[in-house]
Amino acid sequence: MEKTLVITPSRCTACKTCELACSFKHVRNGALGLSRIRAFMRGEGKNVILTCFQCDEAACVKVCPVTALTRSESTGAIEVDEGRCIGCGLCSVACPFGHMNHDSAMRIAVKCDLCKGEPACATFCPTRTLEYK
Amino acid sequence: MRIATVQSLKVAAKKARSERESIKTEVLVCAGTGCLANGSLAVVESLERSICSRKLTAELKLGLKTTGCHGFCEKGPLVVIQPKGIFYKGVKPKDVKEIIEKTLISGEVIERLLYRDPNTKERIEEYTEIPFYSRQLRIALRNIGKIDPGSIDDYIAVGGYAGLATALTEMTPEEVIDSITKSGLRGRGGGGFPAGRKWKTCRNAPAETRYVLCNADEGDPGAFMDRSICEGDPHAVIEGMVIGAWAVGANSGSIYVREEYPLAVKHLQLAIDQAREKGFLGDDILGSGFSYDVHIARGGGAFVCGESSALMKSVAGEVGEPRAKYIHSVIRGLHDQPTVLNNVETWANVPWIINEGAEKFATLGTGKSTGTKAFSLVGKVKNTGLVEVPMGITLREIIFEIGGGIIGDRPFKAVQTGGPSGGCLPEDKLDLPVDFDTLTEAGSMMGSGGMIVMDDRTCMVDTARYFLEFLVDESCGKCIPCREGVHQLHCILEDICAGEGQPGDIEKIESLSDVIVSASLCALGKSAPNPILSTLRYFRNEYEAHINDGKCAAGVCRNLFSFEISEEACVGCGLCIKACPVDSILGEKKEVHRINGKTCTRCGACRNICAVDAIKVV
Amino acid sequence: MTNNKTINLEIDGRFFQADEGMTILEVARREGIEIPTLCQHDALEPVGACRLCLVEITHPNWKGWKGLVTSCLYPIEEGLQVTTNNPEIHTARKTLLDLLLARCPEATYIQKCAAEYGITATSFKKREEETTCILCGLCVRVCAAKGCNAIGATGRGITKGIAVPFRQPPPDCIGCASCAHICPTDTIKYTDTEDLRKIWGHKFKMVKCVSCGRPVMPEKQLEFEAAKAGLDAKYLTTCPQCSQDQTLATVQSSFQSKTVPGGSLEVAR
Amino acid sequence: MTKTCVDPKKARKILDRYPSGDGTSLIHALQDIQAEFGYVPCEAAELLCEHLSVPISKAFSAATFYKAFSLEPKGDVVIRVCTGTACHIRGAQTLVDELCSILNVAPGKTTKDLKFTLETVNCVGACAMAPVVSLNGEYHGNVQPGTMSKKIRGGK
Repeated sequence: MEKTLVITPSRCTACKTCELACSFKHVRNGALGLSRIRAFMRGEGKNVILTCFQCDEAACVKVCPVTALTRSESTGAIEVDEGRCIGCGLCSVACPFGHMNHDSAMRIAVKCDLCKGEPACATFCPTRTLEYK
Repeated sequence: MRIATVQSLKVAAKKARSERESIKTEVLVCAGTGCLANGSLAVVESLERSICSRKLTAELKLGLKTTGCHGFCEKGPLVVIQPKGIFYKGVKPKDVKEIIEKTLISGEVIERLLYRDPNTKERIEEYTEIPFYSRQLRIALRNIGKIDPGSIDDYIAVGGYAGLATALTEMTPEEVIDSITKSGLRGRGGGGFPAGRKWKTCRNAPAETRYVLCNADEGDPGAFMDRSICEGDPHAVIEGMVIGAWAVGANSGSIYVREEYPLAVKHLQLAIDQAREKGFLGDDILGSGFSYDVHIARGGGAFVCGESSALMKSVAGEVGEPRAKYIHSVIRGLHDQPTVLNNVETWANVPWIINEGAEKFATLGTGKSTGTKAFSLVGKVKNTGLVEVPMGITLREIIFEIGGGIIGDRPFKAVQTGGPSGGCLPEDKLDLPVDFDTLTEAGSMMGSGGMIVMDDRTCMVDTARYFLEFLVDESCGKCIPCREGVHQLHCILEDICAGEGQPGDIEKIESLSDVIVSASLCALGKSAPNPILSTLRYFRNEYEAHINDGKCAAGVCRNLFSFEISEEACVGCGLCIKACPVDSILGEKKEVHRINGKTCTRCGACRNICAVDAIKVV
Repeated sequence: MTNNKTINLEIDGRFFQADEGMTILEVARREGIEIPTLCQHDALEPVGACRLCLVEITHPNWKGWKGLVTSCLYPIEEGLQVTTNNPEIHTARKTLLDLLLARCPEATYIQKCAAEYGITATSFKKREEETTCILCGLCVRVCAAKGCNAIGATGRGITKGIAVPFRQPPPDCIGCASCAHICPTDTIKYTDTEDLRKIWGHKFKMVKCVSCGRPVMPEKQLEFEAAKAGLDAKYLTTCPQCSQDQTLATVQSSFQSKTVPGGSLEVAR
Repeated sequence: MTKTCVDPKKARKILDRYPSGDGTSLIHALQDIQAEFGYVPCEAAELLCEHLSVPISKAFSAATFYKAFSLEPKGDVVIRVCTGTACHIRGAQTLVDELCSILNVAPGKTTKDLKFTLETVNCVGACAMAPVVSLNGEYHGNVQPGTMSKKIRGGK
């Protein structure tokens, strides 16, 4: 069984280390990348972490006109092939959870790829809210 | 009507031959595009009327035939009377009566209609003795001018479709390919790729479907060999294609014809219909079980469609943009299937090779260029027209013996071969043997066979500019070096011809040309700088005179010269005054004329007409 | 490619293995070797129009023959030796950018590319009708990939351009603006207002987000995309921001200490 | 774009020669349309594309890529000056210049009164009679400067 990113919101302090770790991990052209994970501060025990669910039957994959979104065999994550993406933004509209991001400078879609099996958000989460197991 | 077996083909051929033999005197009128333009149709009509009204057909056993191009287009309309081979040129409808009375009935020759050798001034009766014809050896053009292109029986009578019968019944496809390989036949369309090798690769490529195509797009300006073959002997092309299809295992194909050649389209379509009716196209050809059919694809008017991948796209109904041929079209061609594409002249050679044997073909010509090659000899040469000569003959022989030298015996300057992708060769290259490799080495190329002769009144910078203008217009525009680069080369040359050349322009041309040659996508771009590079190689001084001295000695680039009438030479005949379209020449009869330099447009009409060469470039 | 035959080749003196059917550019990119391109896009058919990706190839069996080929199109073969940069290639790329700059002196992207080769002003004659279109053809190809084929090339040679058929608003255009998004020189313009998207002479009515009312995409595109993906159009009528807000609200209201494991939620439909 | 009326019956007749849905016939059918109407009217192209299941953009690309097609109606008399190499070195450019100034149009254009269209063509294959000018398909060889203009003026 492949590993999954397990989120335990009760431990979250909304410190946003995950967002920072994600941005650092996806540095592009010397600039911080867009974070593919969001932490929302809603008060003790009510903080929310949002990131891609890696849906089994993913709408983003379905609508992509150029098959730029495919599921990785090793992690099970849906990855954006940045070379193939034409930046049409259709996946963003199609995702029912609002998890797709769009890098407007690069004109490509951006989403969580579980860091190819070593998610930085989990590695750096100080409270073990995010665990990859 | 269908000829279902080889045996019945033999019977049909015998019948057609005996019908031909029953004709005692045959009048052949050329109805090629050149002669038609000179009014040969009126001559035919007049002949028809006169002969029928006098019932001469039966009395004299007379035959009247309109044929394809005899080649000697400049002298048209041409009439040949067989079996004597009497050759009349420039025949007008009003001459018909005399031809019938004197030649056909009384057997006399009409002196004034005979060809007069411009050098010896002698009149020549039989066409085989005219130097223009006597030096030629006709294989691809073997039947043109001898048969009626609209009659398949005529073609069968001269041995037509016998080669196909031999191939289908006595040879395996491999044997046909071997024969073509042994003959050394190379593609006549420009590239000179060995046909046998091409066919073999195609046959060996794994596929369900294969295609055999004919390129009759003949885009090179100044070339019309293929047009003449399609018009004058269309069945030879079709027969060659069926043999090729049998060899490679193709069941369908197309002939891609230029839309500027309406007569060729008409004759090819007629020939295809006849061949289908007789069963030389379609299913179970000559009872062999083999099927092949061909249809005409009319070109849309794009030079780039002479390039194989562009042609195939065009045949498939798309815009003719070439693709990179890292996988050759012999393996992935039309509809991504293995495809053999040869041009008209190549196909026309094929039945001859099967009939006469590969060895006979291979002994003609030079080592790596066997057989013959048809050229259209045009430009500033006395005898313009279509010639076919064995490979290896020198340029000098073609231009000065067959062509009779330069018009007005002016000095020869250059000969341009290979069309827009070729180059211009100067006088000291005239003794080079004409074959694929020698011409390429000299900086030109064989191309499809246009041979344009230039005299001292042709400006080489302008010639290069002309070819670039052509290529700017004809580039498909897909890749940057060809689209933008050739345009920039053209801009530089326009400036030079307009008198605005700058020092350093030549070097700029050279470095840009290098990049265009190495970086362009297809052969059009890769060879686009050839006209400029070859003229720079042999006529660099003309470029320098244009840029540094502001002079065009040939009298072509209008900002760089003016006309003057030489006082010593002018006889005051007034011809130039009449010829001048802008009334810029003044003078009384028998007095020296004068050109008004302010209103003169330097069109050169006066210089062309002056009989005493009094108009000088200064 | 059905058979994944492995090919050995050499790029810039290093040895690599790759699957048969890959192009030189694909292998080089995979190995992190930089080759410039203008008309190439991974999702679209390579055409080899810009020629910037020229590389030199040779082979031990080719008797010393070498030549320039476009790496985006050239399929790798066993024993191939590739050089991705040398003085000749550099000169060719530089000249190509110089030529493009003469065509598009105002295109900032081309200015930037040319500057990398030390060109700040073109050495050629500037085009009379200036343009920023470099004719890379990405717009036409992306339109074809979307399945619309609304725009195409027009003319040929130096007058070639990108145009709408018969100079009228193209009937097959769905207003998705993919052509504009992919254009490297921002030549294709479109404007969005609350209600309308204007592109290629068309005015497309926008579908508004069911929740916030912001424009999402043109109505015509929605119809097209829903049919193509086999989805009910209603799944494409919420803007990404509202989708996120809704998810946030749902998650918040539903949990106390519940975990949301990745890959286990199904899209509700 | 000039608004024109295209007889749909005439167009339909051309379409019927080609199997529906066969995109490879595009260029042939466009040639027939060009021959029938003297140009490629947008309406006819639309009907054609529907018949062949080809996007209209493809038809437009082809109609502008190939020289055989014209998007505007041509004049009663189409004057084609051959500018092939043989004609060029025997003075075709002078003829083009002359015709341009007489008709007051650029090559490729039609006079305002729709009487003449002036075109240049890259070789009609009648090089032996260079320079060649054709009037509605009828060839005239060995044309000298000044003589053509009289012919045109006579017709005007």
